[in-house]
Amino acid sequence: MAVATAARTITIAEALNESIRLEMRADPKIVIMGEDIAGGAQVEHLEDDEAWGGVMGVTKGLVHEFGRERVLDTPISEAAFIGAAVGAAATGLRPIAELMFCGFLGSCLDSLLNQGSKLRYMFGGKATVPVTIRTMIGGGFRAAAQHAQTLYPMFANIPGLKVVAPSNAADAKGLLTASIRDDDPVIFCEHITMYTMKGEVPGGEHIVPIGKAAVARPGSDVTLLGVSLTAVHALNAAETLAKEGIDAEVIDLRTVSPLDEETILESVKKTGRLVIVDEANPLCGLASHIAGMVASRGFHWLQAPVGMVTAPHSPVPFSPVLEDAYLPNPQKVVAAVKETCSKAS
Amino acid sequence: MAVATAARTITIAEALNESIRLEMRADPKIVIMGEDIAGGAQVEHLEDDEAWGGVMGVTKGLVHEFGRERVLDTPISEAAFIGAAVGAAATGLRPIAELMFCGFLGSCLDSLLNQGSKLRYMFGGKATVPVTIRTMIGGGFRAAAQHAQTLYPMFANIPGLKVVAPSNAADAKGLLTASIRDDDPVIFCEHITMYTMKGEVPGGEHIVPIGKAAVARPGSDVTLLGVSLTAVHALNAAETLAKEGIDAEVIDLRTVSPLDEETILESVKKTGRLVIVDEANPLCGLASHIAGMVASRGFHWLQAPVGMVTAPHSPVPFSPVLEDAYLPNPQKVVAAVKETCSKAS
Amino acid sequence: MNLSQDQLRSMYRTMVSIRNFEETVKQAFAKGHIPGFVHLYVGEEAIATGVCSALRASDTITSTHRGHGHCIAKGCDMNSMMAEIYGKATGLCKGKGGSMHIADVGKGMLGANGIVGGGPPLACGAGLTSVVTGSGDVCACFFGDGACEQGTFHESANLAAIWNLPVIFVAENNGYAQSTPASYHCAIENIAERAASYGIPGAVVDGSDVFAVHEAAVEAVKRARAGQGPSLLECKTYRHHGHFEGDQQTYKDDLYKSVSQGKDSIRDFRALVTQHGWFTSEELDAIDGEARQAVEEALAYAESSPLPGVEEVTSDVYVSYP
Amino acid sequence: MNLSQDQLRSMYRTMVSIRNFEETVKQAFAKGHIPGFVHLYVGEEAIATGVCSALRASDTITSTHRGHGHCIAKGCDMNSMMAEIYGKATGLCKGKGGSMHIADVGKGMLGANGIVGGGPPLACGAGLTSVVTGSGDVCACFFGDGACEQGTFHESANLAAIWNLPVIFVAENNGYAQSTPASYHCAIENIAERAASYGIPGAVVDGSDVFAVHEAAVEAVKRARAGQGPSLLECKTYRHHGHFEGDQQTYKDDLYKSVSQGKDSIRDFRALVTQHGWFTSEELDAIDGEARQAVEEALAYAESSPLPGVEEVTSDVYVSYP
Ligand SMILES: Cc1ncc(C[n+]2csc(CCOP(=O)(O)OP(=O)(O)O)c2C)c(N)n1
Ligand SMILES: Cc1ncc(C[n+]2csc(CCOP(=O)(O)OP(=O)(O)O)c2C)c(N)n1
Ligand SMILES: [Mg+2]
Ligand SMILES: [Mg+2]
Repeated sequence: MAVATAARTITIAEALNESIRLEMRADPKIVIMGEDIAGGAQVEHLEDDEAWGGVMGVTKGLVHEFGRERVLDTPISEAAFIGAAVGAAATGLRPIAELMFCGFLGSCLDSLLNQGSKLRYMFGGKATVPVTIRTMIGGGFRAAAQHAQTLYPMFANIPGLKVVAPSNAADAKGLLTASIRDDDPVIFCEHITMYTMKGEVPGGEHIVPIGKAAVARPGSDVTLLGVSLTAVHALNAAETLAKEGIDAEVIDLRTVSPLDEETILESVKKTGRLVIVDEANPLCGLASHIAGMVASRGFHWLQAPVGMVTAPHSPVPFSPVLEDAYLPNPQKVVAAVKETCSKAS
Repeated sequence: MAVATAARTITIAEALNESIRLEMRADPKIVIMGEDIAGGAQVEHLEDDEAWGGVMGVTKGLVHEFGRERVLDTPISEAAFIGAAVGAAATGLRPIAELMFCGFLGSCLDSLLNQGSKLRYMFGGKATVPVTIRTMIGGGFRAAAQHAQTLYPMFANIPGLKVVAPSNAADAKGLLTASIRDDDPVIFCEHITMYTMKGEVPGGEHIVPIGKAAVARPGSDVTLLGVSLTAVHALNAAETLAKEGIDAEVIDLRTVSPLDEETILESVKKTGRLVIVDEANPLCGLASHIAGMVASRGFHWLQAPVGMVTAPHSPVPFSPVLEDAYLPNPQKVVAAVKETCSKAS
Repeated sequence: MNLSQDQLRSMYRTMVSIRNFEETVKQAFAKGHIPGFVHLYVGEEAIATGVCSALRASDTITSTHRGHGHCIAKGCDMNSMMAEIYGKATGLCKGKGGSMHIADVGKGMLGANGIVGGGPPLACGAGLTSVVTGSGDVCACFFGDGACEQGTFHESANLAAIWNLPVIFVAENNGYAQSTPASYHCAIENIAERAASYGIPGAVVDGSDVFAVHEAAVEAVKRARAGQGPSLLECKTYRHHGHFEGDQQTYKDDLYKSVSQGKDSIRDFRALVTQHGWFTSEELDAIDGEARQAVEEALAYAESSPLPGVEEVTSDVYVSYP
Repeated sequence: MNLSQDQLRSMYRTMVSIRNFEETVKQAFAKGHIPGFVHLYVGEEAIATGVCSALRASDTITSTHRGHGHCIAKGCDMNSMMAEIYGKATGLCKGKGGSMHIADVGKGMLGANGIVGGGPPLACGAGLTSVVTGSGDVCACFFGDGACEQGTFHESANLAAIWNLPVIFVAENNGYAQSTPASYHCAIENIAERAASYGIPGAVVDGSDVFAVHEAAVEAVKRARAGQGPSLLECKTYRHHGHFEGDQQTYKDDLYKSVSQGKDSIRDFRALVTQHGWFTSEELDAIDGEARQAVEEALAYAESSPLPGVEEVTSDVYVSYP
């Protein structure tokens, strides 16, 4: 399959596919594995391109180009295959494993908590574990408590892992390429509702560095910070706020770990106010972490209490009316910003 | 075995044992299970009291009083037996399961992340899961990266769980009793270096409520907050600081989730300064969560940046010289408090 | 066969209720009335029916993402089930769980489970409760062929064996885990052979033969209740529809499709009981009609039920919260 | 037996090196010179030795908390090993890992592992690397009887089977998981029988007979290298000391203790090779002496080595960190 060399508008799913395809062409050490990622491709009668390519179709067609040796369907054995990806990385491959939903972390945490993230350190720097774990986060699909989680706080709490979560198609391609090439284990979080979102994506090689937040919209009155879908919410909220005379600077975090503290502090220094939008649960979550970091490193620039729009301390409910109330959205962000901006320093 | 009715000085291990013993006497629905918690007690030749009673001896002698039906050694199958404890709780028992080291969460996360914590919510309130998971946290034993973790941030991030971590023998007994009687799943964290610490413990029934922090030392200049062993460090640091003219109020958090925000805010309101001491890793950890909460809810009372003494963003090293450098200690706390108190508002 | 007329009638009613319920869910889903994921049990009705008809009311079951059939067979109310699948306040879980978490603990239905392999440890727990309280209840643990590759199955089977728990592990082998054939994901042909790893009885039965399933289940229940420990029952079956609704099923090969079409537990039941003269076609048709009507009522109930109030988002997380 | 004089000498040297190393660690631990936990391999020397002598240098192994013997058998440097156990800068892992995480990836030793059941998935990964790169290397995965009750063993055995990976699962059944006897924690007597669940060969061998272990390992390695997939090898063995140093071992029953005392792979090896006239006692004594001296040197090296600098606390977490 030819890959465009010029920028064009494609979906996030296509951008991810393109990143993997280009990297696999360049590096024979890359293998991909996961449940149904070839997708029945081992069945004789089936044309490979008709196969699933993962539940969201991200890996569609890859088995056709790279064969069953490098595109591996797995049994429902997350502990074994995520662990195998770690073991393969430590012995010379550069595997990309798909953990279908991040909630399935429950079935394979050890491979990430005690093996993948720690081997290098425990072995005194003598192991390298260049594995990428792609996984789905987020609500909005009415998938309920186990299939709508946003678990990057747990991943981020584990030293040795890097944690990435793009908010648009170009970053999806660029950050996935950076993740695959990274020599450390990277957890790459894809939001369940965003696969069909389109955006302009550079053709050919495209890299967005891990660990660098983007100022997605410059502004002067307040800093609005989001990641993955909440960065989109923040941008939408900023549009509304602009009409009401509030000029918000929007930071798209892009990487959760390592955290780009400097870009955040720089912005807070300028605006004096901070509202963080995060879909994860709040207790020991990402929003409060950033708020705490700023309360420690940027305290004197803060002119008002840090605002936070997060999920409540509850599992994700099924019923659409409940899930909608549960999730952050631009309206909630607008309200939080207005409150923050109304507070005297 | 007779249990004292009056207060006496005993170790934390003894206090925990006493709590379990008294509760098991009162409630036949309580069973305890875990690896070696009877400890070879199934071997014919062995007098029960010679058996291990868990690796730290906390459950020693219980099999003698309550028999093998209620004190269950398990295979090394954390996923199955922690899950079984959840399932037993949902069907009418009140199990206490021992997850030997909290790092073994890697082997059983699903039972806690997707089952125990969420059943009640997913079932619309129609399940009750009164399970207590006792587990070991912390460094100082030279047990290295996998056996010296402090994972309560991960537990706390999961709605539906309660997370408790006592700092002294009396609280150990009182909080464990409260945990066993609680109708929600409770993760009870015991610090590996503290089992032999002694303290005065009330005889007979003793309950310390979950969700209530203690002001362990009143003071006026700065609020010093710790939990489990770091509460002890905070108290020690406060002694040193007192000699140097700094009057620190020490809060012993006791419960990580639900977080007693009011007691913290009350203290910060009074002192205007906050230093948090936490052995967990910093990113999406407990210290930054509390700092963020205060930056949001107590911002106007803060006169200086929030200080934090935590583990670095690294796994726990083995070599004693490294582990000592890794861990929080009273000296680090004293230094952090001095810095915080030197900063102008 | 030791089945009374009443038992036979009840089993038939269960099977056609499940079939009707699922086909109705399928249509409602296609119309966009049902949110989220639904996984249908059509083709596998005889398993839930055969097993649950061997249980008593106080016995428990654990289920899977494909849980509607288990619910109905264990006696859950179809109105509240359909309302749950619709996300309504009147649902079994107040609309908070949906299809993947539908549950009725009071009826011994310990929940559909969105986690493949989530059930077996819970089933051990239910078994332990039975042993400790001396209730004599058993727990039937349903799970798919794909779930047999989860560590929890292995750990739980061993735990149940050494603790001698009254658990019946029921592997519903429908040949696929999503798009992945069992012939690929499982190293051996018969899951039941894995019973040998745990020193427990293992049996393979035709999962479209409700009598065969029932008989094997009765045997396993008898053992479990008598304190003789767990069993593993593999039911070979066929999933008539996609993995979830919306699945194009391109991965199904011709053999599977044709065998699958030929397998119909309801048709076979009808043929057998009418041949033996236990029931007339008319009697069975009447049950069909009743079941159809009950499902239609359930649909109407679900559609007309109110949505949950948004205050429900944060309720039911804890029993007590300070 | 197809073993050359050199191979025999090397196997004997490995066994006595392990024995000496462990007894020296035991003494140093008792003196308080070694921090943390240590788990000794005494009594089980023939397993690591028999298996690793069937491997080539580029083959890999995964290990357990009881990993010193595997290290030595895979050719790790004893000086750096002892220094690691002492927490010194010159240790194999710069003192960051200690006994439970001792590793030498360059030697194909993928790490002791403090997580029971942590090794099998990693071994599948090493096997996958072999298949994808076409290196032909195999991975031997050591684990205890207790680890057989972990889900990771089951999942990995199935995965290795369906992917046809060159992995040799070596169950070291020493009869206990900490204080818990295998007769309690495992539902069946022979772990090797579980191979049938994965359609792979399973064999039970006497783990104190280095020749038996070696022969079975050679066979399994041959299969694996030929692309015929994984095997499961159960080695029945005895742990001569406590679970960890400090353990009073009150749980060991008399039968275990007496059989255990009677099992000595080194003594048996000596008897056999001298009977056959392959070696004289003097030759073997000389090897003993060399091994003893090498271990003494390792001890001196460890004791005199510098401690790591505190800046090491935060190094080696990542390859790159912005
Ligand atoms: C731990 C976990 N891994 C993966 C999934 C995604 N998933 C849902 S159903 C399914 C297939 C299950 O197959 P099987 O057990 O055979 O049940 P069936 O759908 O055939 O009834 C998969 C992979 C999941 N829900 N949970
Ligand atoms: C996941 C996990 N659970 C429990 C432990 C604690 N533990 C360490 S060694 C051990 C016993 C292991 O027994 P076995 O596998 O037979 O190995 P052996 O010690 O006999 O060599 C246990 C329970 C652990 N380290 N990891
Ligand atoms: Mg299936
Ligand atoms: Mg053992």
